[in-house]
Amino acid sequence: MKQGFCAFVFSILAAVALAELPVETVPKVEALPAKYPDSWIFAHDFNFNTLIAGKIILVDTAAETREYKGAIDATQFASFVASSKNNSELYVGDTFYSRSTSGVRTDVISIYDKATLNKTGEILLPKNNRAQIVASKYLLRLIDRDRFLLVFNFTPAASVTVIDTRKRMITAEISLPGCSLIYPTGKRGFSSLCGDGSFFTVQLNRKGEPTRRSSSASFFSVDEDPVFDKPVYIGMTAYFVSFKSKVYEVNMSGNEPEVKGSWSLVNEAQASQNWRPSGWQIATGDDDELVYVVMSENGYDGSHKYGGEEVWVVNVNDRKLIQRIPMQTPAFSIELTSGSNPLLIVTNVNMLMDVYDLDGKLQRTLSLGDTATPIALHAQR
Amino acid sequence: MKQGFCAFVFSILAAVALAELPVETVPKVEALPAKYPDSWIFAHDFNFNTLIAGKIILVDTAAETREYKGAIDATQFASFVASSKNNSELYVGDTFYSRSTSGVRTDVISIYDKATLNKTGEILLPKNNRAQIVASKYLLRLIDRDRFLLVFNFTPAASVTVIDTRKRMITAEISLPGCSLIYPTGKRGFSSLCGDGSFFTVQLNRKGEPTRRSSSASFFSVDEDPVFDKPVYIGMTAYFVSFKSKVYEVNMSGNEPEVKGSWSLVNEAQASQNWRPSGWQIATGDDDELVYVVMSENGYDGSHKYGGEEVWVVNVNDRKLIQRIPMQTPAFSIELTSGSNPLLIVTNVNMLMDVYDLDGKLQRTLSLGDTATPIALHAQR
Amino acid sequence: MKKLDRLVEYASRKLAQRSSRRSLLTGLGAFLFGAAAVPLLPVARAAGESSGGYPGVGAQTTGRTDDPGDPTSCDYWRYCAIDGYLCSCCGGSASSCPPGTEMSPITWIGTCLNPADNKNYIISYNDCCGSVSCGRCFCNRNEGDKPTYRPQSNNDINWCLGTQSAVYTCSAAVILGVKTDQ
Amino acid sequence: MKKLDRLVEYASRKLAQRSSRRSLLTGLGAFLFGAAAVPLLPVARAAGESSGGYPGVGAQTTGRTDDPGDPTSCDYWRYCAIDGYLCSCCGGSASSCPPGTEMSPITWIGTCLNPADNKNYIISYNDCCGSVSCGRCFCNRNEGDKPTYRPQSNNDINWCLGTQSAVYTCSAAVILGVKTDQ
Repeated sequence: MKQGFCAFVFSILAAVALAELPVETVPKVEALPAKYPDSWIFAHDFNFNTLIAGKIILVDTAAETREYKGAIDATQFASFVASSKNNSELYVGDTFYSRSTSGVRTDVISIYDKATLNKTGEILLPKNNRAQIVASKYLLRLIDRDRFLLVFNFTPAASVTVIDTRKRMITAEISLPGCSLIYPTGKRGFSSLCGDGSFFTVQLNRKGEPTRRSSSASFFSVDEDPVFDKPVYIGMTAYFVSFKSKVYEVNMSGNEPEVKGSWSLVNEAQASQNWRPSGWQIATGDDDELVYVVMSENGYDGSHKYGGEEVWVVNVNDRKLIQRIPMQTPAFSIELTSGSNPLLIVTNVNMLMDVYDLDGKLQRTLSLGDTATPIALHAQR
Repeated sequence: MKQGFCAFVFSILAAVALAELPVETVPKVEALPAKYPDSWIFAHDFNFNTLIAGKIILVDTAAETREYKGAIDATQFASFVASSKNNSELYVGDTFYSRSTSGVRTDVISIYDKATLNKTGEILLPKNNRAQIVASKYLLRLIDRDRFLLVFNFTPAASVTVIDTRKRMITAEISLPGCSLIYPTGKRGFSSLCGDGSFFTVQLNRKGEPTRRSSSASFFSVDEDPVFDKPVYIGMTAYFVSFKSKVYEVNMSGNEPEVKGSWSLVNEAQASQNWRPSGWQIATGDDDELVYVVMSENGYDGSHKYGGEEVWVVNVNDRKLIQRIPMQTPAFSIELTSGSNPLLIVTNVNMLMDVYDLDGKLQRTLSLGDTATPIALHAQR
Repeated sequence: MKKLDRLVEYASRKLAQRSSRRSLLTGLGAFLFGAAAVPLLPVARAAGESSGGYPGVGAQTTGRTDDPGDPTSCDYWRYCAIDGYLCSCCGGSASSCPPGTEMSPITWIGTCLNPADNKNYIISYNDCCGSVSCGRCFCNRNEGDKPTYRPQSNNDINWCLGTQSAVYTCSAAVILGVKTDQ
Repeated sequence: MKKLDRLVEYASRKLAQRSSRRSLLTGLGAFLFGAAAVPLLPVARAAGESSGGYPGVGAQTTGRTDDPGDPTSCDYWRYCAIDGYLCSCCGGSASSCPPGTEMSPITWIGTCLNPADNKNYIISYNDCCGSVSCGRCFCNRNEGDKPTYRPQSNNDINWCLGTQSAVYTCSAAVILGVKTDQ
């Protein structure tokens, strides 16, 4: 027995000594789950230093390891929207040139699959008139449960192209009377903001064709105190924040936007210190009742894009400021992850991604690339 | 008279008070001289962070102001060569995709005009087999007074495409037996370095067709002490420097390369301190007799690309080290400007461009872009 | 692996720089998109900058006392509503494009005060188009900037419109005239 | 223009960083192409890096004691001859490509010592291809690297060969086997 035991031990030791790491198989490419966890977000690296070659980076903001899940291309001044959690597609508004920066231009909507990040198709935009504006959610939107994709065009004539995502076909192009961007409105429609502070609204039929056009009255002064063109949606209520801290609550669930009123983010003392919103994606919201706004002290004409030292949290039910979250590095763009336990994701002014919990505690700081400029953030929907 | 004088003064003052800056005309685009000054060089910004979109930047290294003269595109892993001072064209080996990073590939030689930096033509490379290697002079060369342009191909099968620059036509594609890059040789030919340490040489006729192929004996040990594949040419003599500081002098003026001998850059003490060449474009030369090499102490296997703390200057006539120029920031790539009063141009390891005079005094430090990686430098010829 | 040691100090400084807690002092990093910085104030120049507004960029003058400042500096008066790479740093000038690019005929407009004559000038920000982003002297100022629904006053739009290529290279600031209504 | 003041401090630090005279301490900037740095040694980690080899990148382990080290760190043993962005930081792993890319079947080869078993492994550096440069965790090591005339031992070549697209995204390091002749 004893001898047998020793022989057994010896054979184990020999195996350990001789073991080597296994030969690995090629080729091997990672895959992703078809449905992403709530903590995953899309960060649009606009790649300001080389604008023709941006990307959309998929990040698990809750992870301590393997947080960078992959990326898809997003060419110059690209736009982006992801389908909702139940659907599988990602959409990028791209512009290509046959010779990189010259030659024949081709605008398309590129379609990618969430699970593989492979390109699964594209829809030509034959007029090559896709708006090229610094990344914003409201350049490209899905409506009617992702059935229709709306593309904002600017040449500088403004229009919206409607695409049936199931048929991968353009169903309409709708001219806008000097209005901008796409704010989903009603069952199957959108509004745009116009140069006089009014809304222009279009509703579509089930074929994606326009059936109803309307213009609202002006509801703010573009010259005195313009609203940022990047509102927060909570359900079908949009909150538009102005340069001087006013919030306009707009019901977008009907055939036309309905301005429900406005209030100020700042009290008299804060107003006198010129606390104002500042940054790029300056506001976000949870699924329920809280709006988050990047705020900066000592604001002035022209300070509205430099980022802010705090994020303010407002309850839209009683319009009260309930929390001020000091940023460890000033915030430039913000987003909340989706679901019941969201995180506050901040692209700070150094272009690093800070992840805060809702108590305002910084959980981690991520670099998405040595020269990445992830200025637009898209949570799961 | 007095009254008249006062009226005159008054009218001047009124004119000054009323003067405003003139309205400027649009559009306005700058032009360049057809022949550039000697102090201008081409810096190839490989744009490592976004490889598909590099550029060739034209820099006046002697200027205190307006030193950045312009730039032309140079797409992913591009190659570049400028015609000599008497000619007007710039050549870039480009690779394009119809969808930026995917779709149909098109390799071309893009041709630009020196005075306008406008693209004036392109030559298709129908096999799309252009070598994509980190920027080096020896990927794309002009021979026979710029009449023929030679393009190195690698798929990994290696070959050289010959282009008649006057007719803008491919005249031949010459297969290489496992050899690399293009070293002009003889009246109208080139050599490549092969995996066994030998040369393979081809001479062309006046139509750009190969007439003579030859292989040399191996002249160094690839395994023990390989030469860098970026030699220095002084006239038609090439100096190949090895990892361990040996210099091979090769006469390239005949039908075949002739190795004239070799010597060491380092003495015994320096060798024991492991002074070795290190960097990217590790060596350059003047028009006459001086070779400059980036040197680093404490070299080891694998240290040959990290840059060096000094530039050593060697007289090739007596093979003596005549100067050691300490770098303020370690050098990565070096080049001498052309003409009778050259400057030593250094891309340092922080990717800034340092300009030294030949006494070793740092004249200025230039940034060619916030994320530029100008790793290859091309002087006028 | 000795040379790799060099990295440690470099890494430490880089980390300190990008994740500094001195938030008020790094607030304009965004403005720079993580790029080389823009020393705008005399104190920065006094601190050793002899080469103009941006490190590694040669200073320029217009040669006119009534057009004061350095066109390679973000604080040059004409740039009050600019957003992009300064063509002055890219082979062009304050009012011209680099060789090989095309100036856009469609522009956004700002109103900037010339400190020399205390007049407000109408400035047309003409993008230069057709080669990759210059990448030198990034500058973003937003006096009078309005959101995209007032496009002629918005600098977030790629104004390479009406050009052969819509690829953005850099931005120039051209004097259209003096604002008369004030 | 008060917020512009924030720039001054930022500028000063940036300038100091890029034009430092402490040359020996910045020598590997080239290695990084001016990018975020690679703290390779324990002293750097001890100095506050909890997030792995590169600032802002989560650390990883292979989960095997016989495959030691952090695959997101440039000093991971397999990377002895790598040149590029580490796929481990880009959605792939030490031996796999990020989703949406394609692994090149044609590679360069290195021989790296595994410190756990003191054996030399043949490592195939497979480039992953088809989307833009990952831009995260740049790493260049050159043990046994030879010039381009010995291509299978050269890491300067874009090895996105035999793939649908030759556009380089990142590099993986795949074990082919143990080197037997020593």
